[in-house]
Amino acid sequence: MKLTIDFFIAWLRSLRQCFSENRDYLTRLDSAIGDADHGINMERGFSAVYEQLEKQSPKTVEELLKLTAMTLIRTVGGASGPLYGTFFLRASAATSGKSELAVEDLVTLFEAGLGGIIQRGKAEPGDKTMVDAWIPAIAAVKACAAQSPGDPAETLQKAAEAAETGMRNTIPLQARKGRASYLGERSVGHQDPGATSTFLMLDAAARVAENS
Amino acid sequence: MKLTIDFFIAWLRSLRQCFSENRDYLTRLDSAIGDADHGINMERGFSAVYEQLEKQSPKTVEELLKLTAMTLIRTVGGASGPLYGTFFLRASAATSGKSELAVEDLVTLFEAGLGGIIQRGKAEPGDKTMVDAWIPAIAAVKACAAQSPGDPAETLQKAAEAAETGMRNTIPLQARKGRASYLGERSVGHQDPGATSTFLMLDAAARVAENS
Amino acid sequence: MKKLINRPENVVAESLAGLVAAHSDLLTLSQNPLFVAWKDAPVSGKVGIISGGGSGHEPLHVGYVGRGMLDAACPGDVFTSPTPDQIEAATRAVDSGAGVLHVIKNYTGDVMNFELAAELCQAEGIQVETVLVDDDVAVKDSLYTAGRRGVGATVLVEKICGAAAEQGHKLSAVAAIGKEVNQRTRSIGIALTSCTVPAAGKPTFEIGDQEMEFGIGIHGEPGRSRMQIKTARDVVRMMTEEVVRDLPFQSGDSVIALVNGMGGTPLIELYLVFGEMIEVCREKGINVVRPLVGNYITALEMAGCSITLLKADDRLLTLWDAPVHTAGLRWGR
Amino acid sequence: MKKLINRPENVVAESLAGLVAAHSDLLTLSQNPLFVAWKDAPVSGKVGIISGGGSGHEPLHVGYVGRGMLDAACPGDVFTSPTPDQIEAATRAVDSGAGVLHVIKNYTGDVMNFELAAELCQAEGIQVETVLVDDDVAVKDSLYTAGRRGVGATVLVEKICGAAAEQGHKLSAVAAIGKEVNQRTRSIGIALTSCTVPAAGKPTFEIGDQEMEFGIGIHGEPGRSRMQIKTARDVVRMMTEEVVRDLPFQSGDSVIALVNGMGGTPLIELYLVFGEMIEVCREKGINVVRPLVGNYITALEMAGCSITLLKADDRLLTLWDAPVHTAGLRWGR
Ligand SMILES: Nc1ncnc2c1ncn2[C@@H]1O[C@H](COP(=O)(O)OP(=O)(O)O)[C@@H](O)[C@H]1O
Ligand SMILES: Nc1ncnc2c1ncn2[C@@H]1O[C@H](COP(=O)(O)OP(=O)(O)O)[C@@H](O)[C@H]1O
Ligand SMILES: [Mg+2]
Ligand SMILES: [Mg+2]
Ligand SMILES: [Mg+2]
Ligand SMILES: [Mg+2]
Repeated sequence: MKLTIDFFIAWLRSLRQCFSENRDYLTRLDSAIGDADHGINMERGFSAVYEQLEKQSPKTVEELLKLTAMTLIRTVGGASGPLYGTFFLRASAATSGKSELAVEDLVTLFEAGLGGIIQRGKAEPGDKTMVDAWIPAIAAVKACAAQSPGDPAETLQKAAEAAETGMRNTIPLQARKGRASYLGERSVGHQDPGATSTFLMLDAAARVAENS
Repeated sequence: MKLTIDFFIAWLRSLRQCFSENRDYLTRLDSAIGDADHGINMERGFSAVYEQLEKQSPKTVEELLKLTAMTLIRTVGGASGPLYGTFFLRASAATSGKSELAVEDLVTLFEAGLGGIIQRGKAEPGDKTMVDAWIPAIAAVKACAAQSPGDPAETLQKAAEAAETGMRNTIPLQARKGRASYLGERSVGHQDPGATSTFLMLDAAARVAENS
Repeated sequence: MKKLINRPENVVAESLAGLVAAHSDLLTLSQNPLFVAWKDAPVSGKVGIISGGGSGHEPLHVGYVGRGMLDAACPGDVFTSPTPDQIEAATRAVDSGAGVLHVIKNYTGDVMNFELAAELCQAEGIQVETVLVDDDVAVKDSLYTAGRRGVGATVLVEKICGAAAEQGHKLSAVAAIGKEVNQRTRSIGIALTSCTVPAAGKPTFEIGDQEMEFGIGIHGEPGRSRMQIKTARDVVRMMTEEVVRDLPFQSGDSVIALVNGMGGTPLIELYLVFGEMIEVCREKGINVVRPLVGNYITALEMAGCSITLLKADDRLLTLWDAPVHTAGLRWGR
Repeated sequence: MKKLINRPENVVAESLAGLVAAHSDLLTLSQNPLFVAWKDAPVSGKVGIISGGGSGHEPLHVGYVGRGMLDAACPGDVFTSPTPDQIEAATRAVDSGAGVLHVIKNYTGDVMNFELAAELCQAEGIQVETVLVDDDVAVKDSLYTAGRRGVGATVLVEKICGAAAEQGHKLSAVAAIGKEVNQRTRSIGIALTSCTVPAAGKPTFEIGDQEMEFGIGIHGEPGRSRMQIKTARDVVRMMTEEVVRDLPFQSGDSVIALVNGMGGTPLIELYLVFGEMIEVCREKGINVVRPLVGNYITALEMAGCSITLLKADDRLLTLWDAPVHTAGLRWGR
């Protein structure tokens, strides 16, 4: 399979269903250490992205990711809106001029995106945020890129698995960023909702890649 | 035993405990078809009467019943305050000049009191109010008075029994006065709180009479 | 029972202490007998207006004491009408010689206690007139009931009579205006949850997760019927239609509309309810010219709302718009 | 979940429609992007003031739009901060050329969305300044948290900045006053029950019949600790002492005090809480010169309250007393 615009469109469209299925799960996680809206926010955002993709036909991966970014920024709100919005904005810039991405390009894309998240949110590894899912995921993509030519589907599968581990590893952490940080020690023992939505996004990507 | 001021004082004092023990019972009845305060109202009123009797020493039955009336009017509020207050006010006037009451005098006392309740509240028999306990009770007292010399203790026992029957007979009635009337048919199947407090008052009188 | 209180028997006294401390520029508290009075009362030549009733409906009545509304309010225990000595003392305290209007919600207890007090006042030579508020269309006014309950119209009667008194109308005129407001007003209420009387310690009624009570009053008493919970749109349509049908309100009527919260329903829902109600009114050609949305006559922490419509005319609107300065209602100078 | 709503996803839009219909003399609604603006904005030469945040805190912020307070408010979905396009459009709509102040409660989401909007506005040449409100003493302001939450102080900042703008102060001065108010204000909140986010459909947290949450925010998030429920006296003492200790407030200080209900606690309890709070203040020599008691910044139907104290001086009191006319706060001309 190839990482062309068709793959990215299929992936982004699949996220509508992904977040509608996982809406209550994410919201339940956010109830424990937040304000019970993360699933609702993600569902709203990716439904809007889906609708945009029905109406508009971006020509390049760059345009597609930018449209996704702007749509998320305009519809999600909360902390996750600007964070995922910035992720896709930076990712868009990183794919400029490319019509097909190699596995190394995925490293560039994800690193640019994560850079945006960190710049906006100032989170450090271990702060119990979505960053804790992205970091191991990107490390896994890098490892795959090292064995050229990396297989995109396999790479995304490894990224999802690493994100899942990162997600689970947020459980024992005490939150130091976002709403969960208000809870202090009471945030320990709960899985971070944003790290979970990051895993779900990568997992969806892996499944789309596998089936295409 | 004799119906002197000592009996009436003992009776009225006993009502504090009576209504404190039956507070939740009366309030539960009032929850079903009213506003959940009848037990609280009665307890407040007869605690206040008890306190007045600690402070003041009425010399006659008339003064005692008047003090009771004024105290109830000043402390009970709601529908039951003016109704029981008026009962004791009229009862007081009916005992004017008497230092010991015969069973016939009880008839006069109760009839005067009930007259006051009816004048104030305009309830008719069968309206599902305290009137439905008083009417059979007074009939029973009258029957005892007919067999002279009636025994006060036995008379009060009969009055209490009749009041209890009157009270139970309120259950199938649809209320036409007071708060319960707002419920229309939904008031059917519930025992009237005010008829219940009337029974409790008479029952307490019978028990005081029996033990003195 | 979860409440921010100390002991149930002290709730009313302690809450009043807080109210009067918070509004010390406006209110004084008489302790024995208990009533809340406007600092400036009696105003020479002005008719005094008092009201009273059980506590638990705040801001009603104590929150409506001040300029342009009540001169005094007599709070009873929670949901229990005040006693005649309170009413008599308050009446005496606010009488400037121009007489005193008693605004009474039609409940047996309130009526009888105010009646006893009025007898005492008249014996002292104070002129007393009475407006009996009975606007609740959920109750049939027939020989078989104690008549309709006084609910939302109470707020409107108190405001408008307060303005009339402030403008110098005499007692009979103020009473006549109050009666007119009552006659032109209809209300209905619904509840999603029960309230808990502090001294009772548990909810007055049990209600399922999918149920609502239709046609409730303001004392946690059960309503006219229980039904499945519906959308706000359907509930508000049912409510508005009952109210409109009863007067009846007609196409072309201008109304003052009160969408009132029962205490536990948040403002976000009350505004939504108002939005639905105005749609129904629009359909029927009824023009909402003065809206009031919020918690104005409550039943402790009950979730639910009521809708009140007053068929207004220019004179009533002018009185409605007149300045008012109380803890619970404030506009104008 | 028992709410007077239609569909969870329409609650905000439908409630806003009701609000704007009820206050059509005061407010206009922009649909796309969504914001509520004061009819008279922009006022020539006046600094514009806007705020925004998740819905569910009503009357905050939309209820504070009007004369002498906010020029516009941007409502997000329930408990979800608004998006940059809303904020940018509102900013543009109320800018008279004198610049616009953004009043932002310190939550990661609000901060980031306002930040993005401010970048857009500045790119368009609109002067924007920011006041970040972070008065909640329940949260430690340290490297290990997102800083303190913005709660009750928001109401005070919006009122006082609104008055300063109305008096003609320029943007930097209005912003400086807002920051000063924030620095002089401390708050803490408690909850007896959770609230239910409409789209989530169930209570955010479970809580026992004998438990309370101490140190909660306004989003139904769990608090700093859970404890046995106590008397109002004990709860209010704990709360007041946390607030007083933090600034610290000292004997001789004059304060503006807000006793705020979370939405589901009735006024009778809030006044009782105020009475208890003023006792604690009296003991400590703190003088409550301006009290405000009611539901001003809520968390849907949550039962509970918060206490906010602002160390006032004559300048701030004058600004506080200045006329305000909004749906949620109104006094003076
Ligand atoms: N400063 C931050 N940096 C990175 N991620 C963050 C930050 N703050 C919050 N998050 C992420 O956002 C998630 C919460 O998103 P969401 O619930 O949609 O927003 P909100 O907290 O505003 O309600 C958290 O679980 C966390 O992963
Ligand atoms: N008009 C009336 N005449 C006689 N009794 C009445 C009347 N109205 C109410 N009652 C009695 O009063 C009782 C209720 O008393 P209470 O609960 O103390 O007052 P409230 O109804 O004001 O809360 C009823 O159960 C009924 O027996
Ligand atoms: Mg959240
Ligand atoms: Mg009762
Ligand atoms: Mg009662
Ligand atoms: Mg949120």
